[in-house]
Amino acid sequence: MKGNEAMAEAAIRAGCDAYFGYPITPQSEIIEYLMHENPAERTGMVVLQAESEIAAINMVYGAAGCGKRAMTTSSSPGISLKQEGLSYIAGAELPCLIVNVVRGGPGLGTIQPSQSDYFQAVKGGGHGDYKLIVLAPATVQESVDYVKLGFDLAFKYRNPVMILSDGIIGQMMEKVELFEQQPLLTEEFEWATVGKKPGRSSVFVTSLQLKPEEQENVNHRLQAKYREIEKHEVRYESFLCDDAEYLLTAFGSCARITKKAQEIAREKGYKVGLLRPQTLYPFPTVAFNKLAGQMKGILTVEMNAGQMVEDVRLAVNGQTRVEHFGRFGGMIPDPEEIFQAFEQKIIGG
Amino acid sequence: MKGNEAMAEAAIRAGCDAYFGYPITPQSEIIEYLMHENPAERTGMVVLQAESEIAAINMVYGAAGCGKRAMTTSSSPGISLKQEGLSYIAGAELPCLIVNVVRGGPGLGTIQPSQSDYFQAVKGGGHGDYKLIVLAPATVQESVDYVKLGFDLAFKYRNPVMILSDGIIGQMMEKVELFEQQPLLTEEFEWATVGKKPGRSSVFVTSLQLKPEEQENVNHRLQAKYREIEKHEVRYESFLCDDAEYLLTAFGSCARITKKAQEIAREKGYKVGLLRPQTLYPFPTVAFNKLAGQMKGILTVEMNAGQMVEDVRLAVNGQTRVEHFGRFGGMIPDPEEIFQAFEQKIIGG
Amino acid sequence: MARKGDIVIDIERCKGCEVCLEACPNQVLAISNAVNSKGYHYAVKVNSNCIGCANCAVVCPDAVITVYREKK
Amino acid sequence: MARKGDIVIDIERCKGCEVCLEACPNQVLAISNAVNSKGYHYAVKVNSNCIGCANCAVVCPDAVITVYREKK
Amino acid sequence: MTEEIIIAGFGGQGVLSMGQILCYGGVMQNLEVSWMPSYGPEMRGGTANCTAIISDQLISSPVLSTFDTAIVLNQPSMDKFENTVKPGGLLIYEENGTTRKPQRTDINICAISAFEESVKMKNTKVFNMIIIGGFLKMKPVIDLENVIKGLKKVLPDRYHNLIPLNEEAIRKGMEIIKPEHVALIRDIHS
Amino acid sequence: MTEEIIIAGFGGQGVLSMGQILCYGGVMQNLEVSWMPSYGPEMRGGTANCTAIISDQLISSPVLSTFDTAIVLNQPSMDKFENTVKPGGLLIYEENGTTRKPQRTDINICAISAFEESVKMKNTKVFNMIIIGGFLKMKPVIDLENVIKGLKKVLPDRYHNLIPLNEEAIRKGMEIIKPEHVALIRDIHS
Amino acid sequence: MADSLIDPGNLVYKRTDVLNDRIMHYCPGCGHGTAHRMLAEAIDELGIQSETIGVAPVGCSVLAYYYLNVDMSEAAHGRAPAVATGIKRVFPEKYVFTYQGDGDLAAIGTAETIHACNRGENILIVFINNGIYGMTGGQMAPTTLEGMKSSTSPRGRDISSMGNPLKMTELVAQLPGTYFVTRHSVHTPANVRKTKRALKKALEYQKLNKGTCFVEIVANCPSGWKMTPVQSNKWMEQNMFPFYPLGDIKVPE
Amino acid sequence: MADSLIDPGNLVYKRTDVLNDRIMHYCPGCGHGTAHRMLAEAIDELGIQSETIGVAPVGCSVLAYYYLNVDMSEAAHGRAPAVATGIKRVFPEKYVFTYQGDGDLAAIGTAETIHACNRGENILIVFINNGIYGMTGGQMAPTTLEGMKSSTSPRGRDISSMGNPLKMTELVAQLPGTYFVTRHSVHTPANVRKTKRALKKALEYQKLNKGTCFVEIVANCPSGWKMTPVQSNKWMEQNMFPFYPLGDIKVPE
Ligand SMILES: Cc1ncc(C[n+]2csc(CCOP(=O)(O)OP(=O)(O)O)c2C)c(N)n1
Ligand SMILES: Cc1ncc(C[n+]2csc(CCOP(=O)(O)OP(=O)(O)O)c2C)c(N)n1
Ligand code: SF4
Ligand code: SF4
Ligand code: SF4
Ligand code: SF4
Ligand code: SF4
Ligand code: SF4
Ligand SMILES: [Mg+2]
Ligand SMILES: [Mg+2]
Repeated sequence: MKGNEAMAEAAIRAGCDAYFGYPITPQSEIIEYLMHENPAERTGMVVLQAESEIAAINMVYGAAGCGKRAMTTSSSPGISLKQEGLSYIAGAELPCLIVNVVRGGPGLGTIQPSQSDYFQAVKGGGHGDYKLIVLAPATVQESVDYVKLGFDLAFKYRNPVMILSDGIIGQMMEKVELFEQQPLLTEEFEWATVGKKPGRSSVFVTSLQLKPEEQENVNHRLQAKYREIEKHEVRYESFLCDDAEYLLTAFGSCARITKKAQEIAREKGYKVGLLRPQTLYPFPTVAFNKLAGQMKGILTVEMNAGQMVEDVRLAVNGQTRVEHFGRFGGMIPDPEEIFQAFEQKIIGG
Repeated sequence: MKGNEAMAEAAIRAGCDAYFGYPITPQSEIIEYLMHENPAERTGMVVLQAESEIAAINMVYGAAGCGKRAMTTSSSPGISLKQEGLSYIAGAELPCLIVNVVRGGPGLGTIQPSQSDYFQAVKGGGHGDYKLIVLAPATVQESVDYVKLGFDLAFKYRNPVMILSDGIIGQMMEKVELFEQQPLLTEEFEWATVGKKPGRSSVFVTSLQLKPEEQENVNHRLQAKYREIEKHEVRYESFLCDDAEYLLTAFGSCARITKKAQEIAREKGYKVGLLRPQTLYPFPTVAFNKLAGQMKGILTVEMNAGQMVEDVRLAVNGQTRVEHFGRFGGMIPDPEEIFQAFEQKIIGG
Repeated sequence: MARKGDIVIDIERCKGCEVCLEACPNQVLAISNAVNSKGYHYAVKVNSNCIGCANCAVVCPDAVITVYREKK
Repeated sequence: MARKGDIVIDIERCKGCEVCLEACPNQVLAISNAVNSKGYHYAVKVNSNCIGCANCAVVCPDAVITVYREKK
Repeated sequence: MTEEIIIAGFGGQGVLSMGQILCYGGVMQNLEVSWMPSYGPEMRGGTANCTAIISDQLISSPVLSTFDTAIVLNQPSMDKFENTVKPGGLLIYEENGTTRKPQRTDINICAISAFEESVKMKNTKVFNMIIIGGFLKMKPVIDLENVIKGLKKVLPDRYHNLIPLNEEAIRKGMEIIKPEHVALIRDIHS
Repeated sequence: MTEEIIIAGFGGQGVLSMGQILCYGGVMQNLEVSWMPSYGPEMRGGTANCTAIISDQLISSPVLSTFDTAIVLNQPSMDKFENTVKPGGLLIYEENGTTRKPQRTDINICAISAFEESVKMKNTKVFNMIIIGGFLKMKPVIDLENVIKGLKKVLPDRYHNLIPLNEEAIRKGMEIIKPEHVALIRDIHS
Repeated sequence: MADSLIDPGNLVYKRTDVLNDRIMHYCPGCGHGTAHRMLAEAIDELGIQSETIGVAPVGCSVLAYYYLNVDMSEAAHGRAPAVATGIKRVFPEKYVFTYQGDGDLAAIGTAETIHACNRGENILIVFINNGIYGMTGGQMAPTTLEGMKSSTSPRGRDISSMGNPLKMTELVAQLPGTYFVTRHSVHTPANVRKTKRALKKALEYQKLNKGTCFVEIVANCPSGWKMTPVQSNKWMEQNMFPFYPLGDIKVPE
Repeated sequence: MADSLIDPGNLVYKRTDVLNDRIMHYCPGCGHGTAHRMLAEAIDELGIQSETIGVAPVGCSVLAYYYLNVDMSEAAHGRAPAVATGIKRVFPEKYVFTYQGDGDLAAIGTAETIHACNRGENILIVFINNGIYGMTGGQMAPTTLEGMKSSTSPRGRDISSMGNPLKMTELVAQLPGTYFVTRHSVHTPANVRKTKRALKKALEYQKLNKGTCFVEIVANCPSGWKMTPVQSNKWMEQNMFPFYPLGDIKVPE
């Protein structure tokens, strides 16, 4: 199954109630698959093609505010349009799932794979202090699993979750095992607009506070939640780090390629480890910090001009040198050139 | 003059050709002042209230693509809506000026002053690898001066420039000296859509590249430009840093308040310096890095949950401890509590 | 003849907009010189000509007025 | 009688869409078996019935055809 | 000299322009000034207030949590700002608009019946000028002449005929302000 | 065993589905597979291509710059991919679609006249199956039986009656593929 | 004597329970309050309070959720129809309404308005047209009349540079997705009562699943127009109604 | 003999120089090519190449700047009318046009379209209505007909869940800001010629400063519709034209 289609199937199986989307390459297969599958009949899931990305994210806001599993997907320019909506959703503490199948930017850019929306995803592309939980799948299997995980985390923390995929993962096909169909939610959450029952006061979903004091309290609550998330939800994978003197790090599709570069480096006798963050927020800061001491140098490999490298540097806090190697604008590095960059920037540098 | 009005007057005097905006508190005085002044008669400047922030930024794209001085202003939620447009403008390398009079977020938040759009401004809230030049005025006078400086930098680098103001600077009144009226641009830039003259090939303004190779070249060109900007355009102000053992840092309105906290600290005998970045991108990385060695600790003070502190930490690279103190959601720290935070987090910490 | 009516004005809610004055067929209402705790000069009943038509209450933006009318 | 005409087909531009075939009043055009370097079976002139009406050129999406007609 | 003032009342009482007039007056007297409103029509109802700072030094923070002087024109403002006056500072309250007297003993307290007076002057629009007068009586930080110049800046040209009336109101305010409690008077030139 | 294949030609030549069929075949044979198209209708015209990887190990990168096998169906694809074949690798080219012969001497080169053959079979739709046959002849990485199973996955149900025809085409391809240049044959099980 | 009348038995009008008792933040005389009350009374009289979900985007009525005693969602500027779509699609049995200003519905939210109506979302859109951006301090709205002054048209709206006032209601009436489209006001007792009837009808129609109901209420904004409430209502009659005539525009056959 | 005709003196039709000689990336038989050519010829015949600035947003025609030999700006999806407004406002003397698909103009760009037309921006909007999102691979557009199949309406457009096809051209014709609104096609020689006349007229009107000119071209998308070009033109006549009838909708008095 194609990554995008697999994610669409995963959404149905995860018991998603409502999908709102708008076509954009390289993610249109998601809505196409859903429309084709007609999940209204399979599970009762709503699928609607919105008039724009902005409408789609606000439809998600509406459905999520009802305590339903709602999601939208898009690619870079479309995700930029959703920033106001994302900030509202984060501010109103609504659970939902957003998928960004990243393509090369800035602007219209290319439709080729890229990872240049890392900052937008983890630092908050919208206004205000908020955080999305950001999951970065490296395989079609993970894309599928993260749909379910994403909804679970979204509801656990009442927080929007983003899957940061890219053109490679979205377009490629590989073996995948799908989980069983999950039931739709039936719970009526006390924070959700479901109709004011007699005896309880009316619910409102809002991110507005007239008084700055109250807004500050909201922010404190959000920050406390983010600390919780940072404590409990960090996920990463490491390969051959125990004896490593050098560390490679990369996320998503790029990590697959970097893994091959690691193999090359090991073959050539360099003791190289690989750390792959699976959650970009919360970032595996502690893991990097602990490993940094044993490393003579760290190379982050990204399909961008250098974004995750900042979080790695923040984690490492000067313990060792952290360099970046990137291809961008839709170009994909190959293992050999990653290895060369490693030799040049880390061994030679 | 109110900060917002002063900026509007500065725009007229800077020879701005076209302003496109949409009302939002706390920046509506800018368009109100312009409409009231009717600069069409004074200088020929166009002022148009657009149907939305998205329309406004795209009108700016159109006018900037003609080689004209174009600008728009908004506040946080409106700036989020402009992210796609900003990414396009950066990708097409058009010069223009954007003002964000920041209010408290996320979501609708409050209309009170905040600095929580720092990340959005400096890390790129839109998709793709791009940078805005970000100027952070701390006084009404600087707001005025940065309008002119902003246009100059925008045209020097063919890059969008953002003035990151906030509700305090926008709403307050203080003494200000206005520069003389500048002439409108008359130059026909070779990159601008002005009508295809016989004998030259047609111009197109675009951020699209079909081939990833070409898009990567565009990105390399952009990155090279950013390196130039980082080399030449860093601006900051420092106070009593020579003998300092501790450093306070803050930007914009918050720096004014922090300066008062510095005075308190100095009165109490602490050797405290203050570094105020005036450009947030390019960030005064070198200045921080140099100073860090002599410091026992650094406190960044921001009206947010901790954003600039990351850039300070990246600059300091582990040389000393960097802590953050923030009020947010529209709350404004007072000098006394900043001083207390300093004592607690830096001296006591 | 019209039935007799009466109204109760929740003066703390009243903002003194005078819209009810316009709507009353019998000039029952006027604006007081005194202000409520919000600083508004509120509406008061100045005579007993009320017929309980509820016009005042119906147009009042702030839902200030309750209306009574004698039963037939 | 109609004047005589002729056309020139820039076969490298042609995408073989057949729209011109439909537009020609005199069935002058057909699609070749051969392909151009883009892989398209291109349009060819198969007779000399052309009257230079330019219909084919006017509907051709790819501006492939140039039309000539004998002067009166 | 630095004078940090908060002025608070209902919207429509001329709260914001009082601060502006004082600041423009300060500019005329070649002082540094800063004026910062509690802004935004997005927040309807409730109280409006502004912070005005007049100083012979550069002003660092336009936003403050304590003040040399608080001028409160209604009860909610008294409730909110009485405690923000620095010890030895000044609280001026408008009698008609407030329902209880201030409680503090460590500050100077003055009452002013500006509304009544404005009714007497047959022009309730001069209400706020009367209060300015009262304030200047207590804290002559700006010369009357400069306040009038400042007023000219704030007032649209078409109202300049009202300047004499306003000047009269200021003088009236100077007359009618009533010190009610005197604490240690802090030197306003500190 | 890892076989990394690029298949390239005009859109409409069935380039993408060839890769898919091979990969589904690989899955049927319990191998790891990865298929990655040059995607996007946003880019009209030009060539389409896909990368198919079949391996008995986990596949790290779905995107490659060099290949064990290149299958090129038109001249632009030959121009683009001839040089991406690893030394000792295999290049298969379709004769009707290309105008010049490959130049390299360090790789194995085969020609196949799939278009001609498909015309003979009176069904140009089997064009790409013929080529799959040719490829499998040279590199029997997947059993025919599993390829047919893969085909069933890719083909909509309503076309399953065409399976025998497709199988025939594969066999035909195995017959007609013509090795033109033999270099050192790299072990496909490396 | 009169006092004796004040007795529950004689009650003819009191505020509905679907409004809670918070004092609204609206300026004196503002039509929003009356419009809120009519909507609340319509919900009350239909007995659908527990099945109703409202959406109010930014604008002076952003706090509608603070007064209307039904579950509500605040929405981003202009996006209420999309938010309402999201709600209605997951809760097709509930009564869903939006309550939007003219800046919201007819400027930034044009696309969402047109498309919700064009899809025939089974929702009620209440459109408060006061010809101005009230909340942000009286800027020109898409509906501001020719020559009308606002803080961004200080010399009056000039059509040639600022464009025409937009009759959004007439536009959506053209769309096959709308079922009931009507224009009212709340400035006199008679108009208030008509407005309530229209709102009730519109909510009732929602059960039929026949498409979008759209109720425009032409309203005053005394603060934005810089008039007293009573003046503003006069001005509205004389200037707004000729351009935005009251009455039904599209009614079910 | 026939060869002797091929002589500059006998030339009756050749590609205009306002198209450069790049081979367009459009699919075989796609109406975009013909529409480009007509626009180019109109510009050519009016002699305004050096005073014309075009805007093409994303959609299959995103590369229009690559073929049309005039200065052009690529625009974000849906925003061409805003970009064109920015251009026209700083260059009121130039001829400014947008060239937009139906997804672009009638879905994401609805607000920009309506408001540019409502302001009466003195620009030409060329609207290519092929009832589908061509570029992204054939998804449903706002203009997709009832029952019409697309990749996101695989069982045909279902009005009750997906909404109605939108007649944007009729809507903008209602707005006082539009001056000339007309609908054409480019699938037969006669229609092509009419389209050119309309485009020429629309560009000429721009000098009058009377408002927006809006030219819809109903076009085929053989790839998106999954038909041969010739089939698609037939289908268009039989299915698109009844719903989107050709002809003038609003003409200057
Ligand atoms: C994205 C965004 N842009 C602008 C604003 C500022 N804003 C808040 S309400 C409003 C318009 C209010 O006008 P209207 O919708 O007519 O409602 P009214 O206040 O008149 O009832 C605006 C522009 C905002 N909150 N968000
Ligand atoms: C913000 C954004 N959303 C979506 C897209 C993807 N996209 C590109 S073109 C297009 C629509 C194309 O349809 P249309 O406007 O009808 O033009 P056509 O290709 O049919 O000529 C879409 C959705 C994009 N580039 N940007
Ligand atoms: S209408 Fe209501 S708020 Fe206005 S004056 Fe009358 S009672 Fe008071
Ligand atoms: S109920 Fe009727 S008569 Fe009585 S006060 Fe109200 S409007 Fe006047
Ligand atoms: S219309 Fe043009 S492209 Fe199509 S077949 Fe004819 S010549 Fe070729
Ligand atoms: S010019 Fe007319 S007659 Fe000649 S080939 Fe073209 S369409 Fe046919
Ligand atoms: S600003 Fe206008 S719309 Fe808003 S509450 Fe005041 S009067 Fe009403
Ligand atoms: S996809 Fe459709 S609109 Fe796009 S070029 Fe192909 S035929 Fe034309
Ligand atoms: Mg309004
Ligand atoms: Mg289309």
